[in-house]
Amino acid sequence: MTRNALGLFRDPDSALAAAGRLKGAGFERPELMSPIPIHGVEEVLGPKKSVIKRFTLVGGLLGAISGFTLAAWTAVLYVHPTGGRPIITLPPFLIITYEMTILFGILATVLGFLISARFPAIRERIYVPETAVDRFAVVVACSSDDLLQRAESILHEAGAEEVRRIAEGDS
Amino acid sequence: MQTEVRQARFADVNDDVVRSLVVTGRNYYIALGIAGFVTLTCFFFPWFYQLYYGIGAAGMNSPTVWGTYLASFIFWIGLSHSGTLLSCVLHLTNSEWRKAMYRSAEAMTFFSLFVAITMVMVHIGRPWFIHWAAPYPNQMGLWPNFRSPLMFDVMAIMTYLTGSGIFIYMGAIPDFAAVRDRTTGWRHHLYVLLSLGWRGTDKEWHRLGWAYTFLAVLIIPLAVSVHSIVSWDFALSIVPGLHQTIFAPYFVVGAIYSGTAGIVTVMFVLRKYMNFEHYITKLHFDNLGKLLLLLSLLWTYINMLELFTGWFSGTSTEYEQLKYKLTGFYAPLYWEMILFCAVAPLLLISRKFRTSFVPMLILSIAINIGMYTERFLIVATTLSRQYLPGSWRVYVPSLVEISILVGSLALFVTLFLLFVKIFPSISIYEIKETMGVPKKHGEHHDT
Amino acid sequence: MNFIDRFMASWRKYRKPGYYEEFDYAWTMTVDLDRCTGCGACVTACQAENNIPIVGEKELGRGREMQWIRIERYWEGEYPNAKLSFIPMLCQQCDAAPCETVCPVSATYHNQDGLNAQIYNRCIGTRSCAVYCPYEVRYFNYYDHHWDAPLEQQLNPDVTVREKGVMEKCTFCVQRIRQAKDHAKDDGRRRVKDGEVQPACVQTCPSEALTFGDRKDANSVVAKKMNDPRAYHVLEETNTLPSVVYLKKVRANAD
Amino acid sequence: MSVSIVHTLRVLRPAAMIALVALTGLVVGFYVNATFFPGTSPEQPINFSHRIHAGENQIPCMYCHVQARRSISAGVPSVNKCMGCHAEVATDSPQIRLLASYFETKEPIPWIKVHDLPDFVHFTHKRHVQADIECQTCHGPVETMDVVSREAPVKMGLCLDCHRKNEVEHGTDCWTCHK
Repeated sequence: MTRNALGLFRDPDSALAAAGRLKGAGFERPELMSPIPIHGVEEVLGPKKSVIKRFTLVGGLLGAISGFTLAAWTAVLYVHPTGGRPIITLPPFLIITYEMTILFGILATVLGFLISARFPAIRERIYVPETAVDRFAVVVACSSDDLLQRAESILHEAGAEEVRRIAEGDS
Repeated sequence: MQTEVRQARFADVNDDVVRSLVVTGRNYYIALGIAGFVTLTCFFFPWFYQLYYGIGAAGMNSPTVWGTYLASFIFWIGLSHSGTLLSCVLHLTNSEWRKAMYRSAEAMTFFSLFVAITMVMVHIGRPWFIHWAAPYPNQMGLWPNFRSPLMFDVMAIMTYLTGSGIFIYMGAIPDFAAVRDRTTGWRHHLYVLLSLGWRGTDKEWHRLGWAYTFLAVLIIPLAVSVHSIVSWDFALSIVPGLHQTIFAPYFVVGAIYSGTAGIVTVMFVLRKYMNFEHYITKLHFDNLGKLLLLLSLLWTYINMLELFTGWFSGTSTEYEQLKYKLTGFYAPLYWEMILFCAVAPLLLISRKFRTSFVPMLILSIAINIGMYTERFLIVATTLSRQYLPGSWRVYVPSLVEISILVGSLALFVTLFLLFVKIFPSISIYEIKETMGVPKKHGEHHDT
Repeated sequence: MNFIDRFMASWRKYRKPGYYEEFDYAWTMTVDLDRCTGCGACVTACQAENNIPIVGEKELGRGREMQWIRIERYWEGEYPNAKLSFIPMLCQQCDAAPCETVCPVSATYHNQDGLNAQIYNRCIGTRSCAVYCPYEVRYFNYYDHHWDAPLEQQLNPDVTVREKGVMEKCTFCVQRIRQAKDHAKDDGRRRVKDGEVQPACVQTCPSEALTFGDRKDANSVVAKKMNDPRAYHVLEETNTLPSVVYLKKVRANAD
Repeated sequence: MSVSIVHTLRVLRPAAMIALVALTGLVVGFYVNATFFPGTSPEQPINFSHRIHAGENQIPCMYCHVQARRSISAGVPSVNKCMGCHAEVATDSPQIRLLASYFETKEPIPWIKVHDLPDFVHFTHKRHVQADIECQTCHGPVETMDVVSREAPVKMGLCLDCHRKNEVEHGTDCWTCHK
């Protein structure tokens, strides 16, 4: 069973430094938890990519297509000539297209966010309530007791205020 | 040590916000009771009366078939314009002062939109068939008419409601998580669901940041489009005084203007009654005041342009329209609007005025009264004077209409009062960001 | 390839203005203002034919009268030298009608006879068509109207009674046009003949100021009247292409 | 410590179950009500059976509903027409005696209209009969019914589908059917 070493820090810089050292020591990518977004994580732990932008783009394109199709197709399905305008009237239909582009873009962004950040959390995940207030935590998964001890010592060295062991799914 | 002080303050933010949600004073219940009662008696009862008897309960007549309901609709849509739009713009430009106020501003957007949609329901003759304006397959094989500016409205407002609802929710996820840890009982379960299991890991922050920024980018053009589309409800007609190219920017500016004034009002109330004096400060009022001044000047400029283009057109209908607006039956209202929205805001030039709370409150309310008048005049002055002089007729709102107007304000207040007890009305994590990040031990001793 | 061709064909088809140049009939009314005496018989006839509610004194005072055709009176000059002129105003059945585009639920649209149709039971009562109409000839049902006994006996079964919250307007007595077409079909004829159908107002007008017919038929009465040099459209500058043609009043001692 | 929404979902399960049951009940109830209690087969003054007349005895529809081919409404036959046969046929049956009593007192039978269209619809039987549309298209299999009920959904969709399929001239123009 995988166990986790956890270090609590009072400031983000020390936490980040500790995470960097752990990574340097060959541990799996440590996880940071914080009450506010920490800047400079990517410099220490490597760049992060998110798929959200692709979701937004695809959603927007899909919205544009479906928006215009909705307007034009439904106008053709039951033809109601109005005001001497063509059945497929471009300027108003482009407005519908515009709105639907944004609507689908927004919905796709949300979907992308939920998928890429793996929400909602169905499986129990490690959490440290102090990090929602004013502590910065570094969590690293260790497969053996040896590694666990090494990780703890690294965390202590980095100036952790408190070091704990947590098992996955422990509540 | 300074770090100690700062860390203590971090916890204070959580305490303050959780307290604002959990601890409920007697005054809150009294306020909620009054607002709910007024909503019931002044909004719902007259509305049911009107549903039973028909739109005839309102004061509308043959040329002026649109009245205060539509004016209220534009007003509420306008009020919705500052919250999310301003929040998005300030988010993208990394403005520090946004962070204390944006949550309640966005809530204002959301609830204004809600009230605006109820105003549409009140406005139309057969609201029980309103679903016909929604595109869905049905046995009649009939679809809404997408050539209609009213359909643009339906699509735009639904998109805006979805967008601003998602935006305010997404920004609040970390706060729900913070509140979740401190609450028990039904509240705990509510916040567990709302926070989706947020843990505040670096990955989650990264994803949230991106998604939030994308939403902001999408919502800014959306918000601009919403009010320009509302203006096209009018500008696409051929009624003199409504058929104006200036209407889209006019409406957008007016919307942001009245919305910003609305934010000032809400800020004042939150600061005073939710004990957020530390977070909502003179700085916010100063900045909002500057914004208001800018918008008031823009608004005045567009109003002058509207008069000018009407005069420059040289057609008899436009002349008549202008003359009626400036000197006719509704002229006192017109000049009241000029006083409240163009002249009075000039006081904002003074920094002392901008940083005094009560005068700002009074001015913000005056601006919104003026802006309501503007919307009323757009409908009333133009429709009562159209092409054929044979059917000119003045329109005066009836008691039912006035009551529903008052009731819609109460409905908004009720919704807002419920909101402040469910949503953290200031953003916990962003307030913390503005407080400064804690530094390493040993660095930055007091200077 | 076939799909693309079909798509392009329908695209071209639907990018053309609907029915704009190819009406089956182009029903037209001419109003000779020289002949109009302002007697109001047309208003009454319309009231009887189309089940138009009687709103009563109080509602009339509040500006909620219902008259699908109304006589507008215009005075020129001061009392001793005052001149009075009348202009009957009814739905102009515009070919480029502003009211049609604005309806969100397609309750009003243009049909193949060049008529501006209003489907009452589709109407949700946004009243935007009345705002967009420059002629102010759309009337809104502010209440559920009722007919005191025995007036309900004279309701026309071919015309529906409108509910509260619904917009209504002149239809050129579509029930009569429908009947005329029905008869033409029964007789095995393809088209309705000129003079075979008349709206109630035209039928009633004692001075024959109003005429009705198909302007596509060059020999019809209306087509001839439209060539009169006095012919004009009301509010022509709004470019609504009305189907009601007015013939200007000519004054003997025009100054 | 760990976090997940599962626990809360578990807590909310009873509430969700109640909501689900209520929703299912509503849907099922609506369906059952619409299917088994349509309210469109009223009890008529005389238990006239279309099954016996149109079904077993093969009397053509137009024999009784004479107006259908030349009028807007199909019309109900006069009591006289009923008596044309029933002066001889099944005179002993209590229902026929009831019919005869209407005939003797010279009163019309207060039939209740089953296939009633809203006031805003213009429909002529004439056009449709002349176009050889089967009565059953809109009225359902009347010849199998003891008590007539509205089986075909006589709604706008039905009219439109048929008008589209048969390419009726201006069949989708609103003013063809609405007045």
